[in-house]
Amino acid sequence: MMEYKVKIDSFEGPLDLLLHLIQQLEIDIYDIPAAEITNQYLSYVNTMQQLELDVASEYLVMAATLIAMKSRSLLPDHSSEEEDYMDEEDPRDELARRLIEYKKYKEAAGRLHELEEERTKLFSRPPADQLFSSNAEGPLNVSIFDMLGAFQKMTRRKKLAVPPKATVRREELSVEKRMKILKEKLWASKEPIRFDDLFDSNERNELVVSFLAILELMKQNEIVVSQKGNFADLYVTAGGNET
Amino acid sequence: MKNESIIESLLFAAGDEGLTAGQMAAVLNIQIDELTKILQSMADSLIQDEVRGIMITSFGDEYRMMTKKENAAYIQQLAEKPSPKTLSQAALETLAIIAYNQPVTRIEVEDIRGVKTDRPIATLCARGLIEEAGRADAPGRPILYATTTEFLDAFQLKSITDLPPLEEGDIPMPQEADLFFGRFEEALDE
Amino acid sequence: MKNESIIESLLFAAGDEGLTAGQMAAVLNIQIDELTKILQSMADSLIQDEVRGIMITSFGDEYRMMTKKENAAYIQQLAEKPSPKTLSQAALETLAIIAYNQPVTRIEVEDIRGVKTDRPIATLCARGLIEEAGRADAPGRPILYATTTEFLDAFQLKSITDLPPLEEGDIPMPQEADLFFGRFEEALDE
Repeated sequence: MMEYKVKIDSFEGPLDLLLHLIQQLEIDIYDIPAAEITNQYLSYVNTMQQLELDVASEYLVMAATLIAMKSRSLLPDHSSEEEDYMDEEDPRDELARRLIEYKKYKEAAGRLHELEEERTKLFSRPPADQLFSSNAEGPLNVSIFDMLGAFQKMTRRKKLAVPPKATVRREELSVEKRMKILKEKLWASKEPIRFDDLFDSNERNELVVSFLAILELMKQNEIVVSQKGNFADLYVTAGGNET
Repeated sequence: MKNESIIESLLFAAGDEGLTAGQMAAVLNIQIDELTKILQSMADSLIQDEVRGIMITSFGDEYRMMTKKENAAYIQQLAEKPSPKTLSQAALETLAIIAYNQPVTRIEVEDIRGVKTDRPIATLCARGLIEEAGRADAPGRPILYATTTEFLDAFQLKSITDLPPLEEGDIPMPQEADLFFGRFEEALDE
Repeated sequence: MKNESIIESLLFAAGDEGLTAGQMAAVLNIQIDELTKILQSMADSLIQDEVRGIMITSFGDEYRMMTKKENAAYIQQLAEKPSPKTLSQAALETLAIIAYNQPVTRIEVEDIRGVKTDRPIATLCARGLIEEAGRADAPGRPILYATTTEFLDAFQLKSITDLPPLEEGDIPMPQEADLFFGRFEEALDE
């Protein structure tokens, strides 16, 4: 059942579904067997409804067109009047024309997708700030689309992981190691140490590790954190259960 | 060749904003012809030189410095965020119809796709790939859509004429014209 | 020497932020010693080669690609010849980030763009497209920026809610704080 759902959901509309059926049934698009294709099409649409998918009205319009085509094909054959070249157009021709037209763009979409994928492999860099002129004047002639285009251009750039600034130590510390370092630092100090000063790196990972280490030390009563009042600085002292 | 050094500096500084031949020629105070010749030879030698990791691409009348495709995987390794999502099939079909028929109304797109197309059009607008390009001379004066330069950039096209040709598909076509001429010739043979 | 090509790609794509030897060595899967040797020889040959307009500088163990100093005047000329009627890519990017994230600080904009943004912000202010909108509740109390009614006029929007919705994941957001507090909460849950 699930497989059905996924499959049916993946059609881009009635024309896409019809193309799929034509391919599956190996039918000549210029000589569509009206009865067979209609039955197959209706069974798909039925399944969609049974699965309570939101069947777009276009599918139902196409169903009606197919049924009309099918009933026409079941009517007595007029082809005895072979000379009558002015016979009205076979509705199957119109359908074939639409299917071929749609198929053209469906395939073009596939080629665009390949180009899009290739493009994701190229990167540039942000324009240098010094290139930016600050003396632009006069009326502005830009649209929202220019802005969105620039924005997309930016999202295609790659932001590479920024190296840690200033401090050069890159070695990753575990929370345990960090706890040990903090403990040593606090025990060595006679004065309480300002909470902020316990973080000696601006790197996110290190900040988090240090913070977790402080929390853990508090939980183990190895340190005491105090504050004079709301929003005042936090101070940390070694304490609690020193052994 | 001092000019090549300056051009490299300019393209580097411009980054993904890119520069037109005219802008660079003005700074170097040389003819555009001469500039494009230098650019072409720089672009060629960058492609051929295995030691180099950047190349010069052009689209529209804009030139831009980019990393070489074969190094993409290495850059991805350091990237903080995954690549932006690629377009859905619905958006791609809509974009294809607009690109090959522009300017075109939403109704015309829906005629070809056989299904409502409001959402793909909204997505494409939000991505800056298509934009409104006036109004059709038809009842209700519907909005016309056309592709943008961002579209060219996103699909690595120099210009809209660079679009891969539309194929008639692999369905064997009984060629009306051939049939006609076939019969015509038969008639002549008699 | 394929490594040189990869290094050039990496340093180019990293922009003004630069990369450490360690980061590059990890990507290339070579020893740092070997990497610094390659970098040194690349840097030397860039300086000596008159045709090249870029160079590699190092600061601590951080390496960056920059334009050569002697070409600075040409880049300056480019900046002094603005196209009068449109905004540059840098300004448009900055404007888009502010429009979709307002109010927002300069640091947050720079975090998303990956490059310094003083000048674009100054120009957008001078053009009346953005304005100061209070101060952020953060260390240093940085200025917050928001778009103006002139911005709405210039882009023909009725209100800021008229901006085309971006797809999920398309809006790069400054996320440092979230990450930090995310892990903080995890820790508390334990």
